[in-house]
Amino acid sequence: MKNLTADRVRQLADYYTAEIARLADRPLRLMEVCGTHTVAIFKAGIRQLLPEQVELVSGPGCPVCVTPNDYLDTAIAYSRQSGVIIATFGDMLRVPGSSSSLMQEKARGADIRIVYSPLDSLAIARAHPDKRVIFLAVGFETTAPTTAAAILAAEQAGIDNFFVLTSHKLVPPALRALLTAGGAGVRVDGLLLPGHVCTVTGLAPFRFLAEECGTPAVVAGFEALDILQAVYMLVKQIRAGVARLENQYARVVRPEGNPAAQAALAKVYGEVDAAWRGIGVIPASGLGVREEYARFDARYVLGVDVEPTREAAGCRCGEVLRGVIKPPACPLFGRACTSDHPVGACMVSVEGACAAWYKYGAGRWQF
Amino acid sequence: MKNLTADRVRQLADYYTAEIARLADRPLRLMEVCGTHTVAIFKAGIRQLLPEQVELVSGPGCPVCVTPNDYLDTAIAYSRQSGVIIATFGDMLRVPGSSSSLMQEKARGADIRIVYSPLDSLAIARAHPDKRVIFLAVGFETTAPTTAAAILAAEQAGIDNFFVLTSHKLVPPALRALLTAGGAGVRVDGLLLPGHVCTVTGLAPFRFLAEECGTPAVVAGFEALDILQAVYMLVKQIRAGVARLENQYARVVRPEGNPAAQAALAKVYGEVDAAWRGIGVIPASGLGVREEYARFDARYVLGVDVEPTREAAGCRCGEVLRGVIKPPACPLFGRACTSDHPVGACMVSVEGACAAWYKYGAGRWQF
Amino acid sequence: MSERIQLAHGSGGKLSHDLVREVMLPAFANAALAEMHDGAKVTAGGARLAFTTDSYVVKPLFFAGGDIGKLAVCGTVNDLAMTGAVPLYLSAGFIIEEGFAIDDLRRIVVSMRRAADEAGVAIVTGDTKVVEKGAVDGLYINTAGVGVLLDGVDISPRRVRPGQDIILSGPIGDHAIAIMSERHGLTLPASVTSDCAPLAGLVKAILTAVPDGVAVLRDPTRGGIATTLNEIASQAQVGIFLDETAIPVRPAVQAVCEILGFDPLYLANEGKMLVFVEQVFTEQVLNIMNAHPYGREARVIGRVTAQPAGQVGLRTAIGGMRLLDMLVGDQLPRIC
Amino acid sequence: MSERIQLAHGSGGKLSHDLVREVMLPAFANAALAEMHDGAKVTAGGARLAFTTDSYVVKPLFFAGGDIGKLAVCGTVNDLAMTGAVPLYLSAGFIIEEGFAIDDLRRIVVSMRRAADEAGVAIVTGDTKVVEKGAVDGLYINTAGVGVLLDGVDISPRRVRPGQDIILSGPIGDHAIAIMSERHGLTLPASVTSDCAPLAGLVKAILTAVPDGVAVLRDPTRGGIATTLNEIASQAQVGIFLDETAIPVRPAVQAVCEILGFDPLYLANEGKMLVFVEQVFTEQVLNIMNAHPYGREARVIGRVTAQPAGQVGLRTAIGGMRLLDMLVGDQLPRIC
Amino acid sequence: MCLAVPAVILSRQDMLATVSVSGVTRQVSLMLLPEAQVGDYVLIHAGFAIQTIDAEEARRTLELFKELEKYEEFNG
Amino acid sequence: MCLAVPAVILSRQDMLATVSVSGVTRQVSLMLLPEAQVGDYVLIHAGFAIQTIDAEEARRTLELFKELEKYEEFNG
Ligand code: SF4
Ligand code: SF4
Ligand SMILES: [Mg+2]
Ligand SMILES: [Mg+2]
Ligand SMILES: [Mg+2]
Ligand SMILES: [Mg+2]
Ligand SMILES: [Mg+2]
Ligand SMILES: [Mg+2]
Ligand SMILES: [Mg+2]
Ligand SMILES: [Mg+2]
Ligand SMILES: [Mg+2]
Ligand SMILES: [Mg+2]
Repeated sequence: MKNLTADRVRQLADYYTAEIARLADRPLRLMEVCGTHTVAIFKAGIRQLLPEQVELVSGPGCPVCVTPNDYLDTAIAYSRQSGVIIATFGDMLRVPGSSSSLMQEKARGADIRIVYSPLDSLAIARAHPDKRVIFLAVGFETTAPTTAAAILAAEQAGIDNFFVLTSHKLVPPALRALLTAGGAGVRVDGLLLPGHVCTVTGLAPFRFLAEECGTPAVVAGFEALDILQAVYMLVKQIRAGVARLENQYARVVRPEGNPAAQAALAKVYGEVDAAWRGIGVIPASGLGVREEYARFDARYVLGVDVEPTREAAGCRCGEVLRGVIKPPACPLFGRACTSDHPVGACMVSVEGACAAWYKYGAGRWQF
Repeated sequence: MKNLTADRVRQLADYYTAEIARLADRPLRLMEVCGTHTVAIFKAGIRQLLPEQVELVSGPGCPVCVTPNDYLDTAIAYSRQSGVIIATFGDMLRVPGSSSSLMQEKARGADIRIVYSPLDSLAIARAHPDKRVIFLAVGFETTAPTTAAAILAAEQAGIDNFFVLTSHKLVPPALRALLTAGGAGVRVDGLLLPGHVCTVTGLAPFRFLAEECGTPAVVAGFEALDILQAVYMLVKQIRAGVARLENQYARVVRPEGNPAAQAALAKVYGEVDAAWRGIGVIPASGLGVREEYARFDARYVLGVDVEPTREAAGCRCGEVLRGVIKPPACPLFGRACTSDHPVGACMVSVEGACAAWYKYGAGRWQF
Repeated sequence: MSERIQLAHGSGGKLSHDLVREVMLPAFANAALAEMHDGAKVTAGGARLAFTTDSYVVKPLFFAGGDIGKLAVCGTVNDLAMTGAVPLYLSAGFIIEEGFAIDDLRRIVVSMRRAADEAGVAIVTGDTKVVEKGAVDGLYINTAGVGVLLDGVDISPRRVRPGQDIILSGPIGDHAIAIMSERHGLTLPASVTSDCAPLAGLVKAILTAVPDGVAVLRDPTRGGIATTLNEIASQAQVGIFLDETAIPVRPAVQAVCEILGFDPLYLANEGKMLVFVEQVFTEQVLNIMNAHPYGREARVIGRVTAQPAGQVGLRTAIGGMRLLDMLVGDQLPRIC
Repeated sequence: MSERIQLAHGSGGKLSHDLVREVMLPAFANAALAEMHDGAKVTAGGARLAFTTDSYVVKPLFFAGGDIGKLAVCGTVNDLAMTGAVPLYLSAGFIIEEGFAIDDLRRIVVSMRRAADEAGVAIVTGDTKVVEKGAVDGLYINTAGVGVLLDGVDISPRRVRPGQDIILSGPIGDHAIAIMSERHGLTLPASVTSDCAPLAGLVKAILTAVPDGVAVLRDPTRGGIATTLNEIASQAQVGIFLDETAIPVRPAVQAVCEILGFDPLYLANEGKMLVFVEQVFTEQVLNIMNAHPYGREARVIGRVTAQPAGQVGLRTAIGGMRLLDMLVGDQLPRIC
Repeated sequence: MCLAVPAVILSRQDMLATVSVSGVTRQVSLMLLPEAQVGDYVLIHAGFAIQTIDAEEARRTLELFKELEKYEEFNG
Repeated sequence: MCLAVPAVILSRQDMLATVSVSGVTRQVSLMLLPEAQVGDYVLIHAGFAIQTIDAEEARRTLELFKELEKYEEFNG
């Protein structure tokens, strides 16, 4: 779609927003599951274009946000050990743990390197044979195979000072928990599904949404027009009274996903129960390193003392992540909690709903 | 003598220079053995005060100068090993080895620390248990006991990452070699003996000078007046036609020396043959770590590849150190060899004769 | 304010401003500093002068389109130009790590001289400090600059008024991307290099033609045009309205942003400027700029509004509207 | 010139001069720089100005008698004063290591302000860069300064003539020793602290009284009075004759020199100056200096002679005579 | 956590490919997309190619936009 | 290699002494001069006290200078 002219983009956008306004005949709550969608929506100013009736709420798809403090605390504890290099995506750097953040530890002298790929951490390990390099393996199904591939590459190259601290999570179990939580569940009229997660998983794991929960769902790409079109597809289903799983992002998402990525993942990782901030422990919603690869698992081979976990007082990230409240409903939002002095993970993560609301103008910001 | 007034100092100096001029009735060559004396003589402008008849020549008492290149080359090779910290007196830093200097290695990234005491190197070893700290143990009998004491202290404290690279040397054997060298010896009418060496050794090791070689000798302190007085005492002996060992520096030098220092030295070190730049190998003129302490001896426990030794082409340090020529007789002096671009050790060492001649004005520099 | 300095305190964004406002301004308190412009306007011996300084800590030292030396001259020349001055003299302070290659130093000072010649300034005083290996990362350069304020010109946020047009002199992000690519293993097409350039000539051309039609000039360096425009909106207490589709970004710059998760509006530029101009002069200024090598791609990207005071808004490509905030912290390469 | 920068290239001695002469001067070549004074004399907008810069990399940051902030103000103020100018404005460039304590930064900027107030200058422009942990050792500060040259005053080595007296404003080595002692585990008596002080007031008092009787003013910082006097002897092609017993050195400073193997003549001072004065004015200048807090111990330490051109000689305490050379490299603590 | 960009494969050695995004080139791993060919458009995430982009489907997405034509007819 | 300075011992704990040189204090080891006492003047080299300074002998050195008196008489 890069080859559309600016005028054509504007025309298409106008068309979809008009169609959405025309079709939405009652208040609709649509959830964008993926944090990357959240950012794309705010950056493109999509919320402001939609009719008042159609509301987008953010879901639990910001991996940095849903990772509980004890994971950060563990990473911080490792970073304080001498001879340890922490390799991490930039996204994790500012996230507060119970009493510190990796950024603060770095300022105090911890050796923390920002990487763009798990393979970069492997290269660091190769360059520093006398150090232990711990890669912070966070992310959903899109990212988890890249960690698995790095572990397989380390195995092949005989690198023995590379470790991962894993907190990879799976999206479908979280959605199931959200939509089926006994009574505490939120009303969601439709779901924008994470296009890049589906690129790996394929469509099958998400079929239960329509089939079991009766919730319309559209796998969406990440351009502004992709998102508008996907919203339009959702609104059309709802107007038609049907609940289907549709694929707006078919240019990348195949029904079967990416078998090589699935295979790498299954070789290294197995499903484990996992704690999600705001949702609690969800069965089989996380990934654990299999016994055969345990020597790459930091938690398994490297001892560490972690401080007792404390959550930020007053922070309502949990409710934000379930779509129960919107960020401005948190009493700290924009007051005690701002992007330069964030209180909770949802404000500090680039993908966090609170951060997006604050940075791009809360509510339907108008000039 | 600190409590003499400036006028009184000047009066005393005038008195001794006048007496020396009166007593010296023929050309005299007096050798100051100790590099610290050389510097003191030049800094005080003593050479210019003495009558033309009385000439001071420098001897082999600059330990940095007499240390052959292969020692520096070894130190440099160690400094290039990873995990090694070189601890050294500032004096060694600029001394050229065969193709580099510690200063240059430091600029290239070697971890080289300047210490004021061997105990400082011990402290560095304690602070960096994961590194090997190698102390460059150079110097004469004054300094060698401090290295021995540091080794004894390391033993007591159980520090196992402290090592010494020893090139300690003994003054009396060098003087014997100089005065008795078959025909190649230089004429020396009298010797200013190193006061601080004698502080440790006492007088006995120097008695052979008068008794066997018939050379008048005076142990001298380091103030300008000490030196003038010692020269005066030498000239008096010569005028009287006697050869005695006299002690101008009795406030510090006891006939028996310092027994505790001698004991520490004897415990850790034994006499070995040693190579002196310009003189060659002199039997029993150096110190080697005894077998009982071999685990502190870098050469014994830490392998290293050292480049083949090359001496600076055209440098006549050897002759300078034996008092055969004065620095300006070297064709490189003040031309290819200056204090900012030194060719030989005698120009680079603060105590070197070439450095002193250059820095303080060659010859009898007059305003 | 947190108890320790973080990288973000130097990134030109919110924390930088807090640090200046809470630590520097109260200590140094004086009228010239309080203007918080790129450079101070002062009087000495009867002359109206501009005076400014910047330290340059860029890594790598050599990059496509320039090096730390060129940057150190252009950056300070540009800050002088942005106050409405003709830059005349620079100082140069070098802090060098023991072991630094003297040939590299030579290349850098030659490059400084070349940039100074182009900008019409002389480097008249300097200082060199050498610190121990590890006490500095290679080489840092500080330059300070002195210039003479042009007669009849008054560049100041006080003069920003609703209705003024905002001109951007060319595509954004080239400098930051030239730097970042080297750090992150990306190879740029040869056509994309740092925009590092001295803007004194361009500024003089504009101000000579339109001495009183320009309210503010600002070079959007650290923090990018987003941060610079927020600063001006806040200093002038006006709203600023931008049209996203009007802001030129080269495809390769856009590509790097997508790969590393950056936003071009926050990327540093070293040869670009923003001009706040009275609408009646817009066309004249654009013509002057488009005729100059450093303003060929200049265009209007937005305008000043009365409301919302202190904020910057952006109309997006699909016609949405959003707030454009200041940068918080550094942009870090991210995968989400 | 060796291929890599060594510490000695920054120590103010011979290698520093080589670096400036062989790398900096040829690149930047201009008349103001070529004078190689503490600051450049330039004209801008009709005003006769002095302009100078220095970076401050002192460790420890806080020492007896001052801190890096006070030093950064006094050092640049003094360089301006030494050109015969009244210092007016300073810039301040901070390069800060991530993790630096903000409270320490506060102390430092407050100290800068205090020193600036005493010197009568305003810090009107600044810059703050934060670099990664390990990319700088704590904090470095650059200051540049602008001053107005006093009317009728012409401070220049060209004006040094045989027969002029050389006045030193007070005991030497206090600053270096305050710094070195902290580094080498020596504890100084409380009475000995850095001499760091702004000399602008003292200079103004002298030059107002004797505008044309003073040939050269110079603050003997890095490299000490030996290096400064050698510079002047070489620039003016005169001989300089010093009387060792006339040069004041505090006993504690002398003691540290003996312990660490230093020579006080090469130690840095930060609140001292050398004044080359026509003999007819010597008494008048001495009276003015002795009446000022920063010149109470001022005295004549030597005089200018025709020969040997470019050299400095010292009559020693015992009446000997010797050459006093420039410093080669840094003074290193030594045991021989 | 799922930023990904489309790129074209310029060359390939074993499991390493050089890809281009608007002329910006970098190396990516093909471990998760072993069958990718030079000339393929692929999606890049965290240093890995994770899927090929289907030109036909991309065209079809645009065709969905064809509905627009009705709209344009309707709105003139 | 034999710079050494006189200092007075201010205090002592075990083999460590605090010494003063013209009011400048530092720690030195007494390992090579175990019998040194507080108040003694000692010679310091490379962080160690290596000898006590004999006040009587120091006076005698000055006395050697007494010869000067004859000189002064002679030269008036
Ligand atoms: S605004 Fe801050 S405190 Fe409130 S929910 Fe969001 S992150 Fe937590
Ligand atoms: S002048 Fe230089 S080259 Fe000649 S002997 Fe001395 S050190 Fe060697
Ligand atoms: Mg660590
Ligand atoms: Mg090493
Ligand atoms: Mg500036
Ligand atoms: Mg700037
Ligand atoms: Mg300077
Ligand atoms: Mg600027
Ligand atoms: Mg100066
Ligand atoms: Mg200066
Ligand atoms: Mg200076
Ligand atoms: Mg700045």
